Amino acid sequence: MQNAELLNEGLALMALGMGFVFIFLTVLVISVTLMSSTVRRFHPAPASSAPVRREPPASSSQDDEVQAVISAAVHRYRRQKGRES
Amino acid sequence: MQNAELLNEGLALMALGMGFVFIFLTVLVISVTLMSSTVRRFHPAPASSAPVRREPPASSSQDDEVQAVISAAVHRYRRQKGRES
Amino acid sequence: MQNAELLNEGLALMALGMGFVFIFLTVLVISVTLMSSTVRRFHPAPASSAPVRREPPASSSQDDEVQAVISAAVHRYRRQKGRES
Amino acid sequence: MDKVITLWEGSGLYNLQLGQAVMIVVGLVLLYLAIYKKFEPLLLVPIGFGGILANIPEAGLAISALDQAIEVAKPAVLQQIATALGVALDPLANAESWRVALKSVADGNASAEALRAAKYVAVNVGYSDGMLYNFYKVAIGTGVAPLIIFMGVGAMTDFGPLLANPRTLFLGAAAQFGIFATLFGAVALSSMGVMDFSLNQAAAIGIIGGADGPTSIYVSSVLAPELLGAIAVAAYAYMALVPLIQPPIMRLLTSKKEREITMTQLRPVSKLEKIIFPLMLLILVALFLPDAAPLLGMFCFGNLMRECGVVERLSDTAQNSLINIVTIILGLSVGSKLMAESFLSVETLGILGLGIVAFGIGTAAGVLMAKLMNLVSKMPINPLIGAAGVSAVPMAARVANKVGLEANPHNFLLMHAMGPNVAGVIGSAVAAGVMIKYLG
Amino acid sequence: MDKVITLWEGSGLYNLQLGQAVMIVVGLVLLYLAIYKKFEPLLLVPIGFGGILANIPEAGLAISALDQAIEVAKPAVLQQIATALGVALDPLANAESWRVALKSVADGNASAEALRAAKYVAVNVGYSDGMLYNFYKVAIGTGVAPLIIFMGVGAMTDFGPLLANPRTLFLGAAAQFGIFATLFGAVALSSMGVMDFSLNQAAAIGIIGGADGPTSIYVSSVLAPELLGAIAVAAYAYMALVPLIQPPIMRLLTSKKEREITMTQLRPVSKLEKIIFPLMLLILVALFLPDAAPLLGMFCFGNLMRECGVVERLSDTAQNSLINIVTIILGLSVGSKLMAESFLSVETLGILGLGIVAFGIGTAAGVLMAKLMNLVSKMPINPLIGAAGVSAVPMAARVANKVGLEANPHNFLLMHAMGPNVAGVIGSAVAAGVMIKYLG
Amino acid sequence: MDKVITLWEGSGLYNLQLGQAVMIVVGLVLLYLAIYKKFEPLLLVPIGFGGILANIPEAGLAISALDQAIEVAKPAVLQQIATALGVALDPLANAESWRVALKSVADGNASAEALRAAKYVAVNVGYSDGMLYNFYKVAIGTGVAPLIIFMGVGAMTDFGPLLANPRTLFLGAAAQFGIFATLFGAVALSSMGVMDFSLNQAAAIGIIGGADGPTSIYVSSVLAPELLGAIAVAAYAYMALVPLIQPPIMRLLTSKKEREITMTQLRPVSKLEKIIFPLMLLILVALFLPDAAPLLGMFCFGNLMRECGVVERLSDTAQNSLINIVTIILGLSVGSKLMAESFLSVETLGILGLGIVAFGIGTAAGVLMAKLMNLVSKMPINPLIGAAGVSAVPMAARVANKVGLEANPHNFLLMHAMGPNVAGVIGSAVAAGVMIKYLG
Ligand code: NA
Ligand code: NA
Ligand code: NA
Repeated sequence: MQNAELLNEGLALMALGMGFVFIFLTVLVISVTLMSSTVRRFHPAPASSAPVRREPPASSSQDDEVQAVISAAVHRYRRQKGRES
Repeated sequence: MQNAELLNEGLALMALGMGFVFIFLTVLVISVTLMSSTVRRFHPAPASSAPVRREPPASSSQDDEVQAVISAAVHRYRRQKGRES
Repeated sequence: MQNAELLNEGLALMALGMGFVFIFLTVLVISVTLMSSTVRRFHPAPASSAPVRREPPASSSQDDEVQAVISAAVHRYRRQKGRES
Repeated sequence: MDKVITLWEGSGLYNLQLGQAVMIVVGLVLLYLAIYKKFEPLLLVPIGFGGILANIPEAGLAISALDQAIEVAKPAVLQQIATALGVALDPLANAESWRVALKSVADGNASAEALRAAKYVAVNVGYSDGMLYNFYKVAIGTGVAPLIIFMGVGAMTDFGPLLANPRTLFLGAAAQFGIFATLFGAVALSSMGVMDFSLNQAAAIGIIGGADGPTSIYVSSVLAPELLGAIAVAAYAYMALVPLIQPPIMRLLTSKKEREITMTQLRPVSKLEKIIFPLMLLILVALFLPDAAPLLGMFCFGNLMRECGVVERLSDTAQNSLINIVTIILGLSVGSKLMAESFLSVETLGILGLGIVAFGIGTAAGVLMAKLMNLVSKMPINPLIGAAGVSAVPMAARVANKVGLEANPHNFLLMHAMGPNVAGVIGSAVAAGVMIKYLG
Repeated sequence: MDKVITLWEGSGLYNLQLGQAVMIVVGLVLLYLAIYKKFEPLLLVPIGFGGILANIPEAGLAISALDQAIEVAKPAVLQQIATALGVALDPLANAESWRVALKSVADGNASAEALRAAKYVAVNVGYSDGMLYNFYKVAIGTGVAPLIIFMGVGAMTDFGPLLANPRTLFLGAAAQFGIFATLFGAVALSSMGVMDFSLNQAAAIGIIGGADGPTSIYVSSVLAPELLGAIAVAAYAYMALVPLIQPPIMRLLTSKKEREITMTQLRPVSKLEKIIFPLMLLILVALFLPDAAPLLGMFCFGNLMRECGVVERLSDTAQNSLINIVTIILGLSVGSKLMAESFLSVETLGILGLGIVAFGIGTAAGVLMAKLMNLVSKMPINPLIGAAGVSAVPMAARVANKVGLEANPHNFLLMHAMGPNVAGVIGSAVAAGVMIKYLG
Repeated sequence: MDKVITLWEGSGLYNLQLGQAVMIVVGLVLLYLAIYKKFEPLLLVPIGFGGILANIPEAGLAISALDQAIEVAKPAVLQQIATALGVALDPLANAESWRVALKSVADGNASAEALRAAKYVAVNVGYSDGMLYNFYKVAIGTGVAPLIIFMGVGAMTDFGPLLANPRTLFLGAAAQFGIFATLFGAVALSSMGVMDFSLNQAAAIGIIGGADGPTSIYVSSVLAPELLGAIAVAAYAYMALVPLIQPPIMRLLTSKKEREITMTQLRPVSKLEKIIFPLMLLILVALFLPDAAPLLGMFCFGNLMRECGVVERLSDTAQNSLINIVTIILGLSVGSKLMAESFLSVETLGILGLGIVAFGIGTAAGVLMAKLMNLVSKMPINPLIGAAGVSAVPMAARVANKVGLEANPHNFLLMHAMGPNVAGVIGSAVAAGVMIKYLG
């Protein structure tokens, strides 16, 4: 490939690629916004269900770490048991 | 394949298959019965050894071993948590 | 292969193999000794850092569920230990 | 500007065919059923997702490098492929008709040598086998994935209830009538010209009535890979529907009195019996039906690892990380067979229809067998547990228990139903062996 | 005595080439960085170790049976190979020049048939494909390993922060400018004659700026496998250096006032939104950029398994044993590309230089985009979180948080930065798809 | 009725050959030893079970599609295969003699091209590679399974005791005399005409004396795959018999006084030494014996993952799910080599006999070496720990400890014996490398 041509190709790919990334993510932003508003209209969010996964009961104190561990173990133990029955 | 022939083949396979399944499972019933009675004659079943698997000693722990286990669990739990954050 | 030749080959391989194993492990002994003394000179061993892995803090607690979990963990822990020793 | 056009002409929207759109919706429906209706989610989530992936236009995830090249390569490449395949392309026709011609040769009667050369052309110009195609080839094409899952199922199965009451094996045998009746049904539909199933295909469809996912997948990968997608979907979907399909049939065929029958408590089974059982089953298979050896061999192997008590490490792995890994790959592989062109046909409807008939007949046969056994034997059997003979472990056993509790709130049938339930697994695998023996 | 000589002449010390010695030191340096500097140890420990293995003289762990035979076989075998390849060896030249001639044909324009025959010769006289060569072929050659790792990453990713504030996707888009600017930089260096990169190679180098290990490996395995080793090492090393590379740029481009901006707390996101998101993303990919389907498809699949809540078994496996197994194999496979002859070149220096530029430009673009958004929008965005758009999950988000805390000790940006952070993963995969579309 | 006859003629009972029946019993005996005598159950359960599977008549689980077709296909198919192989079948002979003729050509001197064509015929008429055959090809044929197991063993090995007392490496070296003496023994038996072992086979048999499962399997897969089944069974069985084989030899060669020797407590070893050790070993291997690089490389890699402390995820996986998965597959693959025709021969008896001799000589050499070292060194060594040099980790170390306690109930040798124990692993791998260097 000629130097100039290579440079042109690179420039074109840069413009196109960057453009496409922006267009795609813009479409994604719009879709997500629409989706979220639809979902929230029909399924009003239950108080707080955000990132509360795997944060077992517990609270802040010296033995809360242990509490957390035990509840995780209970969970794991039950899952294991459930799996076999 | 001709229609009639296909039908015949299907019928034959049905008869043969169903027959074989019954014969095989009958043989299995007989074998199991013989095996069980032989085993029970020579190794009289120890009171209750049925589905009591994975119900470990438990009970009177409260000692070093449990201590060690809990600490290992705490450690494992922390590592796991660290991995996901 | 002629019998005598086979025998000779076997003998040669025995001598060579055994010799090489000894030479290699001797080199390894020397390297390890040098390495250890270098390490111990520059990083004097911190009191006891040998096989104390996986012994983190601990604490106490009770009730049935926890008991069950702990015993399951003991069981799992022992199995694991058995596997490694 | 050229580049923008290329981008647009290579986009999914530009190339989307109706069939693909429909199949993407089908995939979403499967995911809905799996996630919100809890239809065997462990399999249907990967299958549904794989189905969507397989139908992404232009991505070619579920096809080989050669098929990919034939579908989308430039005319110059098509000509190279034609040379490799020894096909003469009509110089006056357009590229689309060339693609059709090449595809029919590649799928049809090309020699191994020609196919290899054509594939070499495709790979050289930059095409590669799709990810799902590779998964399918390795996981299902060799048969290894269903077998390893069957090993894991064996490692999860407790034969205690069956050993305590071996007569329940007859119930597991009877329920296989669903398989063979459906086979005959499929053949009959073909002779009447309603559908067009070969004997092999009919057998693969019948096995849906075995209510056993890995067995269905294994058999159809051997006898009718072209129907595998529809068969696997039907098998798992109907297994999830067992609580809806079975109860009406069970109630219809039994009187309230029969449903109230209480069964004597099961005797404890010794560890030694549990260890001997898988070996005995293996020996019987070896002696009488070697064609069932892969399926039942792996099943017995898993069970032996579970019961022998000295390889808990391996048994745990077989029941957990190994079966999970294989399930993910297997599900995606099955999904790769949900491509529009092969799935969207009247045959799929036939399979779905025949599948539900198979479940119904199997249930009925199990119940009736139990009633028959009550006639000839003194030890009473609650006919409801006959329905558990279709396998669908442990769903069918739970259904028997539930329907039993409706009739008599103090009658717990669950453990009794586990006997025919696992017997059904053995029965289906034996039926699979017979079919592979004749048609494989 | 002959045997002792053979042993000596077959030893590593006798055959050690300078390049191999250098590469072994490079491998040790990578291990040092991984173990003592905590540079992405999960990948760099296997990569570094694999790099040492690949450079063990005479062991041939990273090359095929045929290459191995060409490198070390006796002249008689070389002649057989020459016959198989259809090469005429100069009878007057020595064995070394024969090896060079055969190697150039084998790597170059030999036909598939000839290569197969030559390989057959090599295998027949006892050579076999090296272990790392096999790992590479299976794990990276088919593309499966980076895809499965991406599935695991998807299963570990929480899109909650992104869904709560979807505008942060723009930050993830902007940061991809690092990729394309670097691509252009590589092309410019080549036109100036400083380096010699093709367009494909430039694209593969650019993707380092995506700060995403599996994406980098996947793209370079497709576009420029010969650079894979250097690219993977650069990608992981710079991801580890994010806490050093980013802060100066972030401080340079923002005023203290901007860095002090507090952001409103994120709303809770419902489970349903989290389930729909990966499916929606998949559909958009299917419609607009099928070439990103393997990467983003597996990513979405992992995330769906995580969020749907009905396949915890599979999600756990994807996040743990499966991803760990694949990481070990992938790392060793990447290490196999650290062979002296391909790694020790001025191009590698170019890649390392361009890679750090890519990170810098991506960081700057993210920050500037955030400032731009503050001009046109009312809801304030702390520009520091723009830097998280390069991905390098979760390191870049932590860096944004840390630099933010320096300016305002009560301003916790971590959750806000997670949005652009995961958006950057999507952005890089989209950029990868565009490049594969044009150059693949 | 025809169908019933087919079923009967295809049954195992009809086709059972005496050898297969014997091998099924052998498999059951191995399972008995594994389950009730706890003979290395992790390997012997899968090996024993695989051995049974491999000998199921007509199932062909352990053979290729082509062998399967040659064994059971109809005459018409045999003729097609003959054409593909370029064999002229005697039209007057019966099918059985055709099978013999075809088999000898297929196993012997057919060209790659002809074999491929013949395989294509077999696959086209519906035969497929057996499950165990596939497992063998992938797991052992490529060498990957023993190497991954060795990696896991490395990740489970603590080199602390060895580093605290490096002189124990000499004990591990001395114990390898068992390997080479046995090699010479096998060669001697062949020259005397008692057995018929080639030099390669003798070497593979000798390695049993290394008391190291994966090393034995790896070496025999390279040097003598036809003996792999017997060698693996002997290696694992004798490792389990170490508590019976070693004590008499240890008592015979030591005085009570020697057995009572107490050793000074081991110094603590720093983390840094433990990290450097696997790398140093790797470098030495690279410099002096590249042929041991696959085995010791993977071993060192596993150990480095264990000790470096930054990749616990990977180390855990290598020690658990990965090694378990590979163990299942490896065990079944080894079992596939227990087919009657190759296992039931006088050579197997020779291997079993030579194997136990190897263990005995290795034990003796280790003990004598320790006594020799006591002559030249001041720091006393209890000669019992020399016996641990055969590896068989950790069984041999426990045996040394137990015999030591008998002589002096306050003398705990376990940790001291772990040094020579792991040194024996290294020693065997070095011996394996030397053999592969000369004979591979
Ligand atoms: Na069934
Ligand atoms: Na990125
Ligand atoms: Na050893």
